[in-house]
Amino acid sequence: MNLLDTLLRCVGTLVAFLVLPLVVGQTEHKVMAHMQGRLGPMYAGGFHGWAQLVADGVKFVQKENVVPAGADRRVFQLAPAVALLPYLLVLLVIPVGPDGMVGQVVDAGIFFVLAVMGIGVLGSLMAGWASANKFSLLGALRTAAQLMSYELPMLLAAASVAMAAGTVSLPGIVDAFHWWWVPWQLIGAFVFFTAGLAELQRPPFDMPVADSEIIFGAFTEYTGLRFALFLLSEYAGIVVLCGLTTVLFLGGWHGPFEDDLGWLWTLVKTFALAFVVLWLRVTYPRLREDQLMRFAWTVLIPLALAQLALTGIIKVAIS
Amino acid sequence: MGIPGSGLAKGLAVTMRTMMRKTVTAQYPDVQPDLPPRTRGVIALLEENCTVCMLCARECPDWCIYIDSHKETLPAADPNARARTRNVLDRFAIDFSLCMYCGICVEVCPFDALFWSPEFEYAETDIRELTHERERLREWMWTVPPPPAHDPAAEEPKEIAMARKAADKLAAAAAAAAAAAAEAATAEEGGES
Amino acid sequence: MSTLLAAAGSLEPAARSYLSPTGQEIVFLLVGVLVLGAAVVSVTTRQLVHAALWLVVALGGLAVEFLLLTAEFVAWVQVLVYLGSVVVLVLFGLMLTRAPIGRSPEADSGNRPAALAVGAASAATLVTLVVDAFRSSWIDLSGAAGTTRLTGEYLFSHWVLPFEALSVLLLAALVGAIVLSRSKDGGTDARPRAGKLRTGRPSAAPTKPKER
Amino acid sequence: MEWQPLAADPAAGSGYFDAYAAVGLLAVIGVLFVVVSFTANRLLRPVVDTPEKLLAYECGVDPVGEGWAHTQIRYYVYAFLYVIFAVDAIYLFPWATVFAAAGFGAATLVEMFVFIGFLAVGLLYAWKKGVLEWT
Repeated sequence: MNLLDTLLRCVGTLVAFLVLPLVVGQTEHKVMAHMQGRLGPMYAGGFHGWAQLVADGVKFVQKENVVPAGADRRVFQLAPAVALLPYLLVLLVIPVGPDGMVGQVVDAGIFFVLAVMGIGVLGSLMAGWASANKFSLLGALRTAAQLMSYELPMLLAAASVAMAAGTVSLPGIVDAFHWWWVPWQLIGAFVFFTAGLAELQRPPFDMPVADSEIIFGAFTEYTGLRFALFLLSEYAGIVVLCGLTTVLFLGGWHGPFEDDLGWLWTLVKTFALAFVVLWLRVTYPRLREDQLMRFAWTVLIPLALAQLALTGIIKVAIS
Repeated sequence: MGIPGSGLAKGLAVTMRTMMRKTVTAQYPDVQPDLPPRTRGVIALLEENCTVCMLCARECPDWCIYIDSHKETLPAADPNARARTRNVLDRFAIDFSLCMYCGICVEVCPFDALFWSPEFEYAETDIRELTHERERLREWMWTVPPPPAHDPAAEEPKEIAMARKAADKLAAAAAAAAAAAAEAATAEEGGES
Repeated sequence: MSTLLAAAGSLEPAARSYLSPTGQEIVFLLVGVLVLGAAVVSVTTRQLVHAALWLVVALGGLAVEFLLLTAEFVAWVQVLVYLGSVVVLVLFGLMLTRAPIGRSPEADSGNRPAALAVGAASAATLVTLVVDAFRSSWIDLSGAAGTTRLTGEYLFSHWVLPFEALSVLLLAALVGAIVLSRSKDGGTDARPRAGKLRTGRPSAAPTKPKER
Repeated sequence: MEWQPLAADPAAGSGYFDAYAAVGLLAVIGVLFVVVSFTANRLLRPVVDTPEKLLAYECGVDPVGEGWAHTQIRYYVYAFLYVIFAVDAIYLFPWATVFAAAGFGAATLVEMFVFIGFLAVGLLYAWKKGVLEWT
């Protein structure tokens, strides 16, 4: 693999990282609007407001950047990058299609993904602390507690798939996939997806940014481009979560005509899941903070442990 | 609520169904809204009807109607009579930054000088410019729609009902008189025969 | 066993020169300097939270060092456990117990010399140990020796007992943490029975004050 | 013990260092992206600092007290629990890749069940102690 090829793949990942979240965001605008009987943005770009988020990006770049007087300047300014970059790195290793249609194969696969995604917590904590705002700090603590609580079921559910496939490499897992894995790993898929949703702080798990209680959590003091980067990291997170769920639980590129259209299957499944993320957001109200924590520890983790036991027993029985 | 999670599924179904339905959004600047009659857009003034009785200004809860007037003496038509005085309107202005669109002024006006106009696009860039003088209020008169037709099932207006009652009474009396006359005529004929 | 040792890299002294370092070695040294610098700043800075954040840099640099030594699994364990949870735990603790922005002179304890002595002593011990143990041996980095699978094979063929003992240790830590965290307010707060979900309770009932 | 060096693994396709060089390269590209966007931002944005703008935002009224509020310690317990369980969970991954391989099988499965069993007891203990619930 020469340098040019690697460079191209990296740039491709960056482009995907910038485009796919915008697509998800625009879909959210429209889906949410229609689910509420509205039309959503209709003007930017001409056709049904397709360029709304591009226009938003242009606007954000021109916005003033306010750092509160009491804030810790450097940490405050660094936080959005810390929150954003892990998702970029993770996107590199998610396989899209068979035969090397992936940014880069990393042997540690899921383990790499989960470890790197865990760094994002630091961004929120830094943002919340450096803002010198009690609401921000409260939001940061909630974010951190939530991310840590839900990271665990994600790890356990991912481990269940790794057990089934006997590898932690993401293309290796998709290669080993059979259709009956879907029912076999159903509980794990539910746990993984739900925990991922909570980790992204999407409704109904958006207590850390509950606007009616703590304004916008850790991001209260952010303006302009830095705020936009936090939002971008949220939508990139949706893409990564849905891509990972597709790869781990839904068989990635497997489907009819997988030789030619494998990448399309991955994209279709990813966007179907992204639609579910948006759908859940529109449908359900926010969970209370204690319900949120209890749900992770008393529902998802026992379920994930049960899935681990099930996977282990069946795997040993069939081998 | 038998199966656990059925409530959650129901919620999902509701949002999905709404998404499939037609939206209710009106694309306002492109498509003008279809306003119902009696829309409270802005208050128009029919200056000719105003007698400067000041009822509207006094009843306004926000005190947003400003009226200036002076008295004018009309020369008496008849040399024996006293000269008549009449109020002449100098200024009639409504401050729409204060107005809360309660419509009390329209209700209390005894001479039908104030009307609701459906015109709602009268935004200004400065709040002080929202005090509109009588010329502007008069212009809005042209946008006042004709009063909507009465509901066919509604109760009859009092005046018509009274007139009808009187007419019915007259008609009944006339019919009774006619009947009496006819009876008398037949009795006469009978007496003759 | 010998296969595994071979996989872990040859420890034989090899004919390598210090004068023609490979790219990996250069990166290793640079990252090492970065880690050292971050660690020094971390212990000398007078801002509490900054110290924790510099610790993040130091630990992250260590993860990169592991990666450069082909210890892939350990590197990501480092990221997941140290960056993702231990440092977050430290930050958490600092933020819960009032971590002011700016310098915090009152958090300075007077035993700098003692700390310096202990740090220097442990550093000297470690350096002596490592230098003495490996001398001029070179690790062969051509094959990836620290993959998840190899770690698993090694762990479950040779180190099962320590692994099981670890679970007991973790359990003890867990129980200890819970006991410590509940010893202060234990018993005073009337909690409902665990595991039961209370429903339909009117919010007017005198419960604890809402947090924010 | 059957194991394949990574370079020969068809799923991996490339060498170990190449893979992480790509990750490193992407990290550099990501940092560049952030730097470039902030440079553009610096060139385009206005700077009009007023004292009101630099105040902490608290629902539009003047901030009360300082930027720190007393928070419940409960969050901390979750963080602590996570550290312990994360250490547990990472052992699942090396185990997951080998337990079904030849020479491991049921015995390794039982070993892991014992390991997880201990942790599950811990979780149950925390649950019974009411640490996981607030109300």
